Amino acid sequence: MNNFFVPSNIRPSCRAGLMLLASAALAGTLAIAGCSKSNNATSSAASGKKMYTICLLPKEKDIPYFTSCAAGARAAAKQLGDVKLIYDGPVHGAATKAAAMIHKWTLQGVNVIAVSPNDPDVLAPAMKRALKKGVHVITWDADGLPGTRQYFVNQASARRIGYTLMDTLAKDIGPHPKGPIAIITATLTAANQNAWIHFIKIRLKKYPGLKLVSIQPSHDDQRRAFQITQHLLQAYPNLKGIIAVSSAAFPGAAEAIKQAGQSGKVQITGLSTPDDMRAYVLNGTVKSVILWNTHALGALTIRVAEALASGKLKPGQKTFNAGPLGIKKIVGHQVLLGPLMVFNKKNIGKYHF
Amino acid sequence: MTATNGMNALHPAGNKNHGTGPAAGPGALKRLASFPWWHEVILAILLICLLTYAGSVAPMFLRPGVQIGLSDRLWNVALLALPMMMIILTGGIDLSVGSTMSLSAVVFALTFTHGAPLWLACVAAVATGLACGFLNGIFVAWVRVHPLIVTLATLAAFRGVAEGISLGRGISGFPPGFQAIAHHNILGLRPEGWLFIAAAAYTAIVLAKAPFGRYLYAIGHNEMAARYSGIPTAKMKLFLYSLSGMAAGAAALFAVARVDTARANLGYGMELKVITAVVFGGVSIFGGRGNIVGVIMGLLLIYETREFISWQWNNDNLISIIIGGLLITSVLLQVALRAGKTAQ
Amino acid sequence: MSIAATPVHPSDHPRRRFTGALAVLAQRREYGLLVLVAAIVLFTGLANPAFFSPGNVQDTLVSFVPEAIVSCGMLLVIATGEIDISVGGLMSLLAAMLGLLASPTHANMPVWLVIMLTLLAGIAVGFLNGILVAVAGIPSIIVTLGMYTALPAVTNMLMHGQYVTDVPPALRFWGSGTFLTIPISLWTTAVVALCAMFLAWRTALGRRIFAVGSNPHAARLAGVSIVWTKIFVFTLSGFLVGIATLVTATQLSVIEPGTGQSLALAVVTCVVVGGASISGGRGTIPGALLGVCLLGLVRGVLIFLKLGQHAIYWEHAIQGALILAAVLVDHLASRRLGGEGHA
Amino acid sequence: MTEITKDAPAGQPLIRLVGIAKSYGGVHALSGVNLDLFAGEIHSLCGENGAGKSTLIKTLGGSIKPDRGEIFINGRPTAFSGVRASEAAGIGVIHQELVAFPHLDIPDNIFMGREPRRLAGLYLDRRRMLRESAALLESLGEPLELRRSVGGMSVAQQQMVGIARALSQQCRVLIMDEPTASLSERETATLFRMVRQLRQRGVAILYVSHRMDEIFALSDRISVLRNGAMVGTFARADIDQPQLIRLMVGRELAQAEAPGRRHASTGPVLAVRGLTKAGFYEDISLTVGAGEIVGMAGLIGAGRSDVAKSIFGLIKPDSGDVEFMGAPLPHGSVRQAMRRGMALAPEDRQHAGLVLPMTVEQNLSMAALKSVSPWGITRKKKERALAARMVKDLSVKTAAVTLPARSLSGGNQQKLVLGKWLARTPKLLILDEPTRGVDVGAKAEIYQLIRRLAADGMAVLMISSDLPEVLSLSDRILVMRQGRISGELPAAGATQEDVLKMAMPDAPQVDPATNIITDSPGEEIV
Repeated sequence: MNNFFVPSNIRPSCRAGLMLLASAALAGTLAIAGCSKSNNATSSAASGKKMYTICLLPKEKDIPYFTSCAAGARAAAKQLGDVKLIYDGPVHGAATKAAAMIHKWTLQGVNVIAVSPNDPDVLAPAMKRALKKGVHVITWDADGLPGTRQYFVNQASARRIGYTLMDTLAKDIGPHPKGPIAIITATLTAANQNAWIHFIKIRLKKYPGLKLVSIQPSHDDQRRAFQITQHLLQAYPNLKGIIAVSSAAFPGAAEAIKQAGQSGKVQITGLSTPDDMRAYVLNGTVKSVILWNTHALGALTIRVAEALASGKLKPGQKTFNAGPLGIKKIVGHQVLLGPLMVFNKKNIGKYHF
Repeated sequence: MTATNGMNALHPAGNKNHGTGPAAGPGALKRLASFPWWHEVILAILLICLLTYAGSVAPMFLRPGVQIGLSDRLWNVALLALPMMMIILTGGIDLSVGSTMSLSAVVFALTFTHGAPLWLACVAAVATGLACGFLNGIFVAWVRVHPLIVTLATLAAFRGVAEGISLGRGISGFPPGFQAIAHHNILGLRPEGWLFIAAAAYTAIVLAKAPFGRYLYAIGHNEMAARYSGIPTAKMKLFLYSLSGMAAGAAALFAVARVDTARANLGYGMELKVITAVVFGGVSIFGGRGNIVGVIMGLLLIYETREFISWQWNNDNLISIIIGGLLITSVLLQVALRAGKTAQ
Repeated sequence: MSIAATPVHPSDHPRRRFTGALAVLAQRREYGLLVLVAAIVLFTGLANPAFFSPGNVQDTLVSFVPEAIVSCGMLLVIATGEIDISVGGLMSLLAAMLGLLASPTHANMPVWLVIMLTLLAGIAVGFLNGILVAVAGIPSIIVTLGMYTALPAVTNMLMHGQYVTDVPPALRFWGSGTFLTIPISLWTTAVVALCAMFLAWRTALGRRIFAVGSNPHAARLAGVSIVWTKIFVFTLSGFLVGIATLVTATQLSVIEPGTGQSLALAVVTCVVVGGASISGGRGTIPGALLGVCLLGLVRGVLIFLKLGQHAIYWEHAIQGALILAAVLVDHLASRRLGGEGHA
Repeated sequence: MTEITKDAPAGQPLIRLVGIAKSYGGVHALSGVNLDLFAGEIHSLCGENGAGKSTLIKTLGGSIKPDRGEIFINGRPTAFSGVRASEAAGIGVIHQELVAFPHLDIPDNIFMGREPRRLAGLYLDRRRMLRESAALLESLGEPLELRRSVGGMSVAQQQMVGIARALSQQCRVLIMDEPTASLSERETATLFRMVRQLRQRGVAILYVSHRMDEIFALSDRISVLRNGAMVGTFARADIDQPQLIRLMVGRELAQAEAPGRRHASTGPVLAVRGLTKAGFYEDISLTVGAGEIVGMAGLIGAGRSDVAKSIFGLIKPDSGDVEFMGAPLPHGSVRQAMRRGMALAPEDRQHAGLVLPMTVEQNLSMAALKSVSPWGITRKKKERALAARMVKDLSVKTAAVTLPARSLSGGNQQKLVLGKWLARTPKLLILDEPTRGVDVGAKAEIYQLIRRLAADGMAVLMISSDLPEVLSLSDRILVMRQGRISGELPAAGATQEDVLKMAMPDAPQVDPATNIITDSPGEEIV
């Protein structure tokens, strides 16, 4: 007769206690809401100085890569002084949620929305709508569809990331690389990672000895990446290398190689922050970690956004003065951050982000 | 809990106290306690408090243009909440709605990209939803497996098939006319909104006034007695799950139109959002009790809370914490009120 | 009153006795599952002998650890007729605690204290669930759905969007260390499973847990405290999540905010596939563990069968189909036997 | 805790209740009840439903604390803090609803809540549980397979487990609340044998039943409750059946067992030919004519309810024909059967008959809702009028039609079940145990109603295990045995013995004084 839908019977004498408990819980919930400090987008600073509200949208909030970008952005906003920075994004990287956030900011009438599109197709309608409403839209970290943004703060194109990952793995494996390799991605439906994988496959043709045998999802879960790598190592005993295209898979995959005692025998490379990978680079499991300066990326994005909002950045400009970051080249719609960084045993000690 | 429960002792058969009729007897206090709309009133009060607060700290939030603009994210949850409410009223549950959405969306996109006309692709999407719901219904009504288990399995299976046939790719580039169904207002409201209002009005009438509605409550309270009264319980369940699937198919079309992309991750986690809204609206998770007014209040309160927190504090995590807390608290209040009623 | 799909009245179903293999398979879901798991393992192993390599056997078993440990608690919760879908969120919270408290750059507490605090936190959340369900009378699916929603968000806010990368080696020993060449996590799982089996079958409390789910009214009349039994199972579930966190979150060098978030529905599914009745009263620990094996195997098997790059896209579809098949076979078998017609 | 010792002095009652009172929200369930129970007596407790029997039993069982009054055990005042305290004091209760754990096996069921343990309470002493369970069932003459889950056993076997449980508590007082409600005559006989055995062992038995014949066959003394007050306690020899009924009801009743009116049948309304469902019943053929009451007798498990459900479409038979109102009825379609004018009032009121949390009105209109819903919209007025008519016709005692059905007494709930179907004015009414658990007053009203319906031309097929009821109401009696119709009798002149002969696998010995089968060899009925 019983099941979990059926509540236990309540003794009448519990009533007062229950009421009290319920009220306390309600009060507590509201208190949490009340305690959160308001950073209303539409309020302007008391100083009277013109403030620009810039919204920075990551692909996924609460992963170290974007947290580190956001730190750079915050620092830049502080330096600039006329920027009110809003950093928020979907916790689990749901692109539809990101679209809703862009939509909300459009309604709030913020000055700039800087988008790192998790799924450019999904975000395109919302970004176009924002442009139409007079909100500046730029992309950073990953590009959007043409016509959805004014500038793209480009740390690397999907092509460059894909090619670099492939080339780095081939180089790490050694001269005349030969044998099976595998890719570990975050989710099977992540648009940006699928784009990188696409370019990895194209570049793979340059290395006839290498054969891509498996692409496995880690579902944004390090432990899953760990297990998948273990399975791959067992299923393909002569596996030569693994590319972890997601920072949400790289440390887990590296750990599996290390625990299997295959450090040095199976090469692994991928995208991640030096902080998360330092131990593996130092102990020799990972030869190269590929990334760009995330702090600088966040900072440059904010500076471009501020310049765009204040009219300092005009169409046709060939360079952009990014203050402490130096002069950056502008090619078409793209503001270039600089080269990709490859972290290895020699240089990883110098970077902390 | 010991058996010193007054309810139990008086009515050994009744281990639950959610009678549909008010307790008889004089006394204003008693009548107050047996007032059947407490839950809705509490939700309304909370909603008014929230909106008043929102109006005082962010007047812009209450502007009709903003509200209608923000409503995009309300409608698909709302649309799915109606069949879900009816399923929960019968004591069932449908965890597969989000996955059904993803499969419908993928089928729509694949049909379209393979050269079918748009209308045919739309029909294919809704038919896919219907087929998914029908499969759930078969297992629940005929094979008689617990709905939680059936839909837990199809939760994985439908999305899995969507991933399998689309290979995880996003498919976009639908004609502007199709996108318009999610972006253009008719008389100040999205087409999806009008669809919901029409469906809700119809559901309200059915639940309150039609034999079908009465049968739903009867099944939720006592399925066997309903069956022995000649109520076609199996057919009704089959219908409800099919309806839920079909609604998911339709919701998928609107969702695809909104983002102009169909991908197998569409509607991820939708089931819990819908169930949360329904339960929040006072529908008893064990069936037989609840009404459409409550569900609409629940939907509005959750949605306004969500949007306001997002508007004011830009914190996705905070929303989850508050919604989780409110969910437990609202049911706690319900239970406490009912306990109060018992003690009268 | 019951919301079970088909309220079965004693005289509603005939009782006929079948004998032979079908009867054995139907009466003991475990045997059927065992045959299925063995068939899958054998098939994969024949297709790719590397599947049988000791390394892979160990890795595969280790990959079942969190689901296996948590399913022991879940089974007992489901046996009382309740459900606990907060386990995933709880694991993420406990993993974050484990990392933040032990990390030298954060709280830097001694390892033993960290372990104590984490387990206590698991117990506390489980106890709170139990109180809300058994004393306050909120349906467990609501309580734990609320926790499921709120706890991961709390974790995210605690972690500030960063991984903990400096888990001290003494703590990592629990996840990556070995004892007599077998990983600590496997020893732990074995101990937990044996204790849970002992609890379920050989203690009065265990029998009472099943009695509460089987017929709460009768249990009350027999003097069994429903409130305390339910509080106990929820607390135990929280405690086991703590144990599972201890031996799995420390497997990796980084601790992320999202540890174990998809655990809840997976574990419920495993337990149910393992033969537990979602309405309470029925289910066994070995059944639940076999359910964990069956669903966990799919991932590895797809890799070892080398079905090509696209096979992995069908992982969820295969899992869903397996669950439906298990339910259907069980139903058909029990219908022929005239037993309860619903899982 | 006061223990009841075996050597209680003869003059002193084992248990003495003085002035027990209990009320719920102003309603007095018990007011100042006194009762003495002596060792080695079978003491029947009688009263209509709602008279307070259940409350009194729960008070003794420790699950209810009385508002006032005292319980003396062996002359010492005692207060029970809960079920366990009552058990510890030697009081065992066999509750009306089967109190079994369907998923657990026999030893678990017997020892639940008082498991023998070893190793400081840590380890369940399964071996002892198995041994003692086997011994208990052996002593009851019911050796059962111990490791099977109880849910798969027959109702009677479950009852035996319940009794074994009570005995395992070494109880000195055994309270039995309608233990025969779901037992067949033969199982009842076994039960009675055991009850008498217990009396010989010096156990005090408080026996609650609605069945007059059982009360007079079994008891040494009889106590009567009415409206929560004790009317009196009598030795069996000092009271007869009409007197007892008068005391229970507080007024004179129309004789329930008046011989039934004989109707002339005007052609069959229902004709069943060769209906078979493997494992349930075989080759059932029967007819029921308009205005005819056909009784269906047999042991529980003989397949009568399954036949009824199959005719009504709730179970799909394997083969055979059902012809109703001159046309064949498709198998397995309740809707067709209903549309053509068939109705079934099931035996299990609370689970199959009514939706207890819904209102009286909603229950009454449940099967006829479409008739008050023109254009698919239920008209409140019409529905209320329908409900009011049924309440009046059947004289249902309820304060308002908007009260939940669960607030009604058993008899009135049964009237609701009948009313639900009569609202459709059916041509054939199938009644499954129409008076089980119904008190004498309501029973008489239901009998009158059935007679009136038949007189108005309705065909009635009535399943009942109450033999006097079948004999007095029916025009014709069909007897089922192990899934087959074993015989047919005209009601006129038939005796209980005739019916039983056909119902039993082997001719049983019937004690003519009590109508109870005293011994019944033969095969096990599954």
